[in-house]
Amino acid sequence: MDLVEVAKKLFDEGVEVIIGYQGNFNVKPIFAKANEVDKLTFNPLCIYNLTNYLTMEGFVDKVDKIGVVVKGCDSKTILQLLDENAFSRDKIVVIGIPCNGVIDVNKIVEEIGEFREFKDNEFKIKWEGDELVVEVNGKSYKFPKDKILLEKCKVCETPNPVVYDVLVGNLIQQPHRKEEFKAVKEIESLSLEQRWEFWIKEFEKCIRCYACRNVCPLCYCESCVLERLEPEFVRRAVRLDENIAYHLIRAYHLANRCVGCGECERVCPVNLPLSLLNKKVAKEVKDLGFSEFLKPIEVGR
Amino acid sequence: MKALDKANLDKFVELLSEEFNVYSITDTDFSTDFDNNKALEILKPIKSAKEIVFPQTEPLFKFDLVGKEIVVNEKQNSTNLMLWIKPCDVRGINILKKVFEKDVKDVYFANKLNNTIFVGLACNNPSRNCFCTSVSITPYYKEGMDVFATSVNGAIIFEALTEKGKEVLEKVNSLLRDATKDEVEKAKEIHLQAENKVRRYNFNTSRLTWDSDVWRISEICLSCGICTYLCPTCHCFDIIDENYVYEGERIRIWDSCMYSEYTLQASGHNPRAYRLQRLRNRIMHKFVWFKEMFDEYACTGCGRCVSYCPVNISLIEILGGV
Amino acid sequence: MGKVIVFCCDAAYYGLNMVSKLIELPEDVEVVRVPCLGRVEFEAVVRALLDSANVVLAGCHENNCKNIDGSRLAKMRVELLRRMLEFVGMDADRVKHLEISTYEGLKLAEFLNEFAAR
Amino acid sequence: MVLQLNPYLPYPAYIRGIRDEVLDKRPIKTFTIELKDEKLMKNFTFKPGQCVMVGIIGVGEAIFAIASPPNADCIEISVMKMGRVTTALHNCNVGDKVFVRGPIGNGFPVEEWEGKNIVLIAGGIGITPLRSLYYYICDNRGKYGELTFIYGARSSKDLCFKEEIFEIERKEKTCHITIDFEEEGWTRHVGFVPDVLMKVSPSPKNSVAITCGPPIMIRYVIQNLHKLGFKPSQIYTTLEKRMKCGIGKCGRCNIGSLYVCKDGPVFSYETLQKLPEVF
Repeated sequence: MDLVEVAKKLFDEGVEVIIGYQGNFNVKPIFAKANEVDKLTFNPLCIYNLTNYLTMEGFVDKVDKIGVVVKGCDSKTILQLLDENAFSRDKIVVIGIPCNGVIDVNKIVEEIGEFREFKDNEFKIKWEGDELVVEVNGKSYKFPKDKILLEKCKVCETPNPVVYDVLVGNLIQQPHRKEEFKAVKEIESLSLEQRWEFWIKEFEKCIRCYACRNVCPLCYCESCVLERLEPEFVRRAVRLDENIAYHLIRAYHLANRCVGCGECERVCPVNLPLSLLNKKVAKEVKDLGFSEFLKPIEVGR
Repeated sequence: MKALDKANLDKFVELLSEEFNVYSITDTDFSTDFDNNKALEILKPIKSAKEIVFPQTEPLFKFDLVGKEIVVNEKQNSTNLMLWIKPCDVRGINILKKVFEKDVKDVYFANKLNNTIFVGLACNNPSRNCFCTSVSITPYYKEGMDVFATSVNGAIIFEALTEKGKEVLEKVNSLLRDATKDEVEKAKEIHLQAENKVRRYNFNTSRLTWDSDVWRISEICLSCGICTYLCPTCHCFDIIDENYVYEGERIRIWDSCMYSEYTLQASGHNPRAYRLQRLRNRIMHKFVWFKEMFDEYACTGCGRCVSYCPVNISLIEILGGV
Repeated sequence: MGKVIVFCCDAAYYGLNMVSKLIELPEDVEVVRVPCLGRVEFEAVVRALLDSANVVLAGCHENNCKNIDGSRLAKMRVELLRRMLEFVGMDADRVKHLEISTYEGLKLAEFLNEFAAR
Repeated sequence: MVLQLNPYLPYPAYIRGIRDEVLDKRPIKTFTIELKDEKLMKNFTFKPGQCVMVGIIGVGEAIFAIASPPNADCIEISVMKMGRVTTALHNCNVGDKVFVRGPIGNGFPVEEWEGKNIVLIAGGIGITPLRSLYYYICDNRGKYGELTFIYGARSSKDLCFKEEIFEIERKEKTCHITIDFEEEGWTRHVGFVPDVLMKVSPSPKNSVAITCGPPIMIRYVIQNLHKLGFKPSQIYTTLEKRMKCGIGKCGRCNIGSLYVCKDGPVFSYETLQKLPEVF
């Protein structure tokens, strides 16, 4: 069954809203009601982790049953959120989609060059084996997978959802990959001074828009420590040391909770390598022998 | 009209640096540390130019925490020169000027503005998300600039617009030559070409009503501060006291109307607690209420909010210009 | 010589108090008493580090914490924080975790003297 | 009063006196503040209804309505312990330094009201701007018509400016004080302010009604004033929002295209009707 059929069935079964994707080129999340079921799509540009919306503004409490479309990586968030009792399992219907990897839309623009006049529904994009096929304005382009794929997808351990109620499409057979923390090890091999230099250059750019915090499906505290004025752990001034404090605290709060969806790095307008920090914490957490799904208490949250 | 051969660009910047703090475009922002030749090619930095006149963190005054006294240090900052600033960013500063000079003059802003010289560059190659022509400016909008430049093949053509601008050109006079007629013609052509490249939308601000369906888009808004912090016209700020051991500072810092904490009152009441209210406030302020106050849109069409929105919320779509 | 902030759990604080007549703490050592080391918010530690202070967390031995887990958690957190600091190129030795029982006040005081002089 | 060149720079001042108004979970104190510079103090003129920013070094600033009449030689503010700044203020002693910025806002259009009957309706700490207004009217009694005063609080303990209120009650025939629930020894009105307003039912003829208090009270008072025949242009109220700069720049206190700090806090209901999402 394809996504729309599955969604129709779910609406018949009493699901009120389905959080999914819409659009072909301008892909956006959508809170689809039953009459908008046709808008739901899934293509390699569906990059967002939609589970983020489940913890926003008490949304889950306002509806009886909601569906949410998840890729393999996003489904891990659901497990973590359930583990933290963020919402009850029977409120949500997880629509799992096995995923061959996703692409940043800017990468396509970069590869094809600026294309301006086209209609969104005439834009087509899909995986064909190890190639990405893009059709726009009657022309078709092909790109090899390893060239265009997002970094996080290259080391993806879970192309198939780890939790789902309904599955759309077929499970993907893929040789078992293992996260090897390549990028982290690269930084680790630098000397202390070199690392410092690398990081201050990055942290200096930060504009503290808090997009990395807001996009993170696991950052859902009702009042964030960063908004607290007494005690004020992170000052508001945007300076190097405050930025370091902010990013250390953010990464620390996600210790052993971060599922590596990479949204923080994607949304950052000044391109900070945030998942590097998250990965480092993940690596050390493994090394230190924290329990597999960390109860927030272990990191002091 | 004067012209500068691009071969002399390094010397040109060197000469200007003798007298001014020269800022120019880098990939992320306006900085004194820039790549001369690349700066001409970059369309616009990620951050807008408002940072120069309205910095993200700006100390208002210092205080001594022991004696509880205010210490005002009035240091005169040297003149900044903004090289190759784009029309949309200058337009942003013009709009900020209106806000900060209305009724009560904001001295911090005014000082910075007085100490800044704008050497603008016509925009040759607008991008996918640009829509400046739809909010009544063009890629060769000149208002607010001191010197207006156009990059033509191997040369840059200058036009001094103010006294300040004339002084700047005087300073580098040894490098300049008179522009040829061809070059002047070519510059005009480039301007028109660029204008045609920008996608034009028919915005319909009458659809921005209080309980319009448009605001449903806020469902997917993350209420992060990207759009407001990158916007050249957003000017909300917070005033906060920062304490160190014996002294402190009262600083003014950018704030974003997209944060729920922004309007949260001490009593716990929050007039704009929901993302819908906040998104509506932002858009309506820019396109309805600002128009009421100053008779123009608080938008320069730079397209940053469209390009960098994490969930692809498009201002163009909200305004009905699909 | 930088400032040193010491988070002491009740037991370690008591130990430090007992030897206060014997050994004097340097001036720039600030002792913060907490009920249990597990209660120390690590944000406070980060804040102290970035305000250029060094931080010592002194608490019970791991199997001797009255709150069962406090000491173990603190130890893990400090270790994780140290590794993160190292990763961003900061000096990890600016944060120390010490296991101090009520009777080891002298050890702590001596250590602090040494640490502050560093 | 001329604003100084830098609108963000406050005047040094000190606390001359502190009076406990309400002792409760949310205590209210009245602070008498005097500017350090005598000349400035003399020139510090304001209209009833205007506000001041009072700041404490290292903590921050908050906006308060001025409670003292314009001709007083000091600035009085009533402060409820709520957030960071107000808590810090409550911890202050007589003689402590504070910093004052102002006056801020538009104030009541007292000149427009000349020759009219005045109805003052206040609830809780909302009495502060109306106290200023009351004393102004007392000083210029000849210019105004009849005065009706309605004031309510949760309990007799929560009444602000207790002695002054009872003094006013003795002086004015039409002063009504109410508390929300019955109490032993209480002989005056019992009930919510909007209900008392209906009981008192002031005539809308040639009058203006000014109301200030918690948002929910204001809403019902306005409703009831309508029932009594008051036109929107005869009703005035003051609004409250989070404010930082006080001069209409920082953006957070906007209601539509108006800024509460600059265009308010006093609005006629006629203006408010056209605005969205007032409370």
